[in-house]
Amino acid sequence: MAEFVSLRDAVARYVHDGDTVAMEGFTHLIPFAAAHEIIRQRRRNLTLIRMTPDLVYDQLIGAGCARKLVFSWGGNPGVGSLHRLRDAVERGWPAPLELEEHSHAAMAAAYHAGAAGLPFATLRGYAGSDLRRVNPNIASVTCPFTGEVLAAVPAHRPDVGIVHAQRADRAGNVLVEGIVGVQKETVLASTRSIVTVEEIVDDLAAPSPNSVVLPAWAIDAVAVAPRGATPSYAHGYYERDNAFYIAWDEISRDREQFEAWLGEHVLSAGPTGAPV
Amino acid sequence: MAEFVSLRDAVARYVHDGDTVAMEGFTHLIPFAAAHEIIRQRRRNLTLIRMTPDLVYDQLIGAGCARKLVFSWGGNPGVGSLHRLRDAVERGWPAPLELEEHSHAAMAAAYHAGAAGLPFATLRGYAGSDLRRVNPNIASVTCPFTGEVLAAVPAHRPDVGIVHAQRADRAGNVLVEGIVGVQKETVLASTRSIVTVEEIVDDLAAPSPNSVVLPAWAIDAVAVAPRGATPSYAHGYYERDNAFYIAWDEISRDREQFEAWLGEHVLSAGPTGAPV
Amino acid sequence: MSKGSDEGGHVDFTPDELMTVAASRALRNDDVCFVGIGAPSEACNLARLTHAPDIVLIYESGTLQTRPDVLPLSIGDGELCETALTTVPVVEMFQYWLQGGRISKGFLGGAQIDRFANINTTVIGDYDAPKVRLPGGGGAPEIAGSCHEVLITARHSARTLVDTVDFVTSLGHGSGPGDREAAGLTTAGPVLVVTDLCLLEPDPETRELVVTSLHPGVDRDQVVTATGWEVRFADELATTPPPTAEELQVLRDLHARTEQAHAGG
Amino acid sequence: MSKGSDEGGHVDFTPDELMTVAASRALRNDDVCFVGIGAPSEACNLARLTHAPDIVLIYESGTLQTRPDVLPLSIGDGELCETALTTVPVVEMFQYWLQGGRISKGFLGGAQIDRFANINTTVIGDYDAPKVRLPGGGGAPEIAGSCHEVLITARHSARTLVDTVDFVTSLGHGSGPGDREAAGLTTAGPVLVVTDLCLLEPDPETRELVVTSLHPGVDRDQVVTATGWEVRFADELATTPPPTAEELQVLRDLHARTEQAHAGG
Repeated sequence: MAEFVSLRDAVARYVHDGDTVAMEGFTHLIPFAAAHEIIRQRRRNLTLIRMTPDLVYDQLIGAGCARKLVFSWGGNPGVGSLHRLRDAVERGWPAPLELEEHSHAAMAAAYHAGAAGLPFATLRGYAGSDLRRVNPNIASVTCPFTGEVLAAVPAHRPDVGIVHAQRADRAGNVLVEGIVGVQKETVLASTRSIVTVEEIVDDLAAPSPNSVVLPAWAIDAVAVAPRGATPSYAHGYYERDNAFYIAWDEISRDREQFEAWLGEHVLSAGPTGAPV
Repeated sequence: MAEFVSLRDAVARYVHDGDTVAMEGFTHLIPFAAAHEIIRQRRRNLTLIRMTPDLVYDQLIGAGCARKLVFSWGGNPGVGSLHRLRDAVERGWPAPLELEEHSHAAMAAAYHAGAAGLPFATLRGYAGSDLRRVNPNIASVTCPFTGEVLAAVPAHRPDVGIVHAQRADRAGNVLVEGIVGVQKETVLASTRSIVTVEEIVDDLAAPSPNSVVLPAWAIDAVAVAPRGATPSYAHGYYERDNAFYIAWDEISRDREQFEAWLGEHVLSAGPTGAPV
Repeated sequence: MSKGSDEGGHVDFTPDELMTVAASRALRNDDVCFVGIGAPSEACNLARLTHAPDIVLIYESGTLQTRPDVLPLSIGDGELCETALTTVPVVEMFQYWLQGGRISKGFLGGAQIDRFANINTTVIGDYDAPKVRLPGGGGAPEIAGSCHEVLITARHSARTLVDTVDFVTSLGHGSGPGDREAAGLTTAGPVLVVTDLCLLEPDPETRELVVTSLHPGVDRDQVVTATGWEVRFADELATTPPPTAEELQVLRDLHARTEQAHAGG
Repeated sequence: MSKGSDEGGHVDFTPDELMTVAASRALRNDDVCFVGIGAPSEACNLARLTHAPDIVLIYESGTLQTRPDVLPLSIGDGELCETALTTVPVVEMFQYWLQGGRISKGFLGGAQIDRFANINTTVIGDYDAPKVRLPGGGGAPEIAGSCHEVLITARHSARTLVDTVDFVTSLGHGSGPGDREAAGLTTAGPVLVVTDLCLLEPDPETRELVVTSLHPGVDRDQVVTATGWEVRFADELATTPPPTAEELQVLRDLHARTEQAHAGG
């Protein structure tokens, strides 16, 4: 059952060194505020799961929080490379980074299976791809009716799932709108879950009977984090800061420049979101 | 790509003797008008798939359209038995009816697999149930990672999927709202699809960016059928005729009484829905 | 015990009313409950309207956390959607919410329930030549497997509470200890059967259903006669507390509202 | 051919502009297209704004049938959702729409594309000790497998159009006929590669990419030099029609709107 806590307390309570953590949000609603809090609390040896690591994991990796990355597309969207990710993979800085590499279809299916309480996901995927060769977590399963051989991947079952959403009501029910990505699956597949929200409201004002709502009883912690997805965006609240995504290419290219940015904008910044 | 046709033409064109037909709508939006048109056009030897056969298949079975039923719960909801279904199974009237019996979870998973282009679905299901013993289409599959043994069922891939929805826009895109059941899966799992709608509008007026919309290019035929779900209901349009569901128990109990009802209310009734 | 009559100064009630009230008391305020139609739906909504205002009720039509003002006739009445927190596709309901292990209690009925709380809703007689073709499993086989605990409610008769079900639609405790685990399940299965005569619970050792509480005014013979096996009684046999005036009032109001709502055409 | 200069009375254009225009022409009005970010997105939106107004564009973020006014920087810009028919969960996008076989054309780029149109977006060099770690597969491995046909676009250089990719992220034609079928696929795979120098198509017999059209002002030597294998030319070698004034105007307006939109902070 969702408890309202500060973002600082949520991370302190639910994210531990060595955990497997999934922070999702497909381009939209990326939980940057929560990631920055994890960096400030200096979590270490995390296994990070995310379809598109994006700037959010580039920062966590550069800050030395990660031991392993499970992912499917690790670029700066529309801009180029993730330099901190590449520095970790190519030169082991600040620490070596183990990779478990999938396709989007497989990652999505793995979240689906995790949310559905299944140990594995089946997909028509990886046909002829060398990803099968380098990732032992891509296996096969045979249809018991047709004999067809399909790809199989293990379900994602993170220790902690973290997502950002538009708003929560006072009972802790959460509305997600727009590009909803794999957020629902992430919360349901995870043992523990933190949802950061733009605001808490009296009435969720869900526009449709079929709106994407995460019930309070499926969430552990709700923390208020206004603009908590910046430089990503929150549909109906604020836009994507595309200029920052472009600027990140330069900031992240150089280790010292990255560390200066991290010091100024994350480490010495106060936690976002106040206790409720 | 959706074509606007009359319900009569849609059934004439897309539903053939011997087809496997799925008509879905979970209590809500049951495509009664389309079923009545199938009865009027005297289709025979259909394999009917539906989670809850409900009155709609009781009528099709009693009218002699069906050879086989694939289902998971065959009652009159909140009232009792489906007498035409029972008469067919227990006494072979008007024709013997072969049963393939599943659970809801398996039926839903089978539609999901069909829509997803997979040959089978995996579920944690049927544990200790005798359904496994009587249905050869319940098999097992072993997780390649954990060794766990799970249940497997073949994907549903109907020849024709038929659903009812609130409205279509002039391009043929369809909005479904409320209890959305397995309607999307039915359309996507089927080789051909017919959607009946309450009305055609200039603007779908989808309330949310995440509304349940079936794009025109995923549908073959859209037919207007006002009150086409009666005695089921259409969220936002009209309510469920619970009194008729209760009355059906009496109407359907007796063969002659059923045939009189069918003659008066289906066979001699004109087709619902005009050409556009 | 006819409704409305007076009997020794107590509030009067029918056996069905007591059954519903007793079933409602088995639900907790923090339960997330997968609700079957009919008697389970009555009990769950009574609980919500009395001691468990925050109970989360889920119907397999996809309506999450619904608060119907009247009892639904079907599992997918409009009322359920209109009063729900949200309504999800049926695939999601079964995959994420039920199979995903998010439901604490499943509430089932059955045409036959046997001494190990296995449930038959499929056929009376032989499957291929049935005496009575029943509606079938619906959501029950996986509700019985995936919910943390299962509650069962049924009117007590030797035709319903049988020694062995003709067909195991939904697994209870199989034929005794270890059978659920052997079927791959880690959930508790049936923990309580509520009838109009008594409460039965599985013996912790043998898993056989044992009478643990007799309803007021019911004696052991009545239960023995109405049960299809040599039913045992717990050493510490309780008497079910009668419905309170509030419980009865809320239940009767609920029925009155429901009858009015369903009478329309 | 610098933008804006005049050359023999024709409308002038850059090689990149011609590449985008040529790619856009490969799309039909009735296509349902799974769009990658960057050059594919440019070509698809140009097609939509010119000869294919009804083309259905799908981005893997879940935006179905979207009509962005400016080019998205990312695959999930707000613009895509706001102009979409509807936006579905990413699981649904990959399972029902892509894997379900509902997409007629997939449009991909790549860091390396080999003579059989296999695509590498994973690593340059060895996987375990990469020279360059590329972003990875993303949606591409299954776009390459599940879309009815695949289009590829890339700037032409011997570093990009290579004899053999260092890593097959997404299968093209493997090492020749029968390889897709052996991998369990029934789709056509890559049918066209559009570069800034020419068009290449798989030979119907060998599946090797063959130059079928040279862009205006490009000669065979340029292509040979910029290709990492001994590239063959079709017997009937065409010349790509230059962009029309309308195509160029629409493309440049699109770019201007996009630059303005992304400059903000």
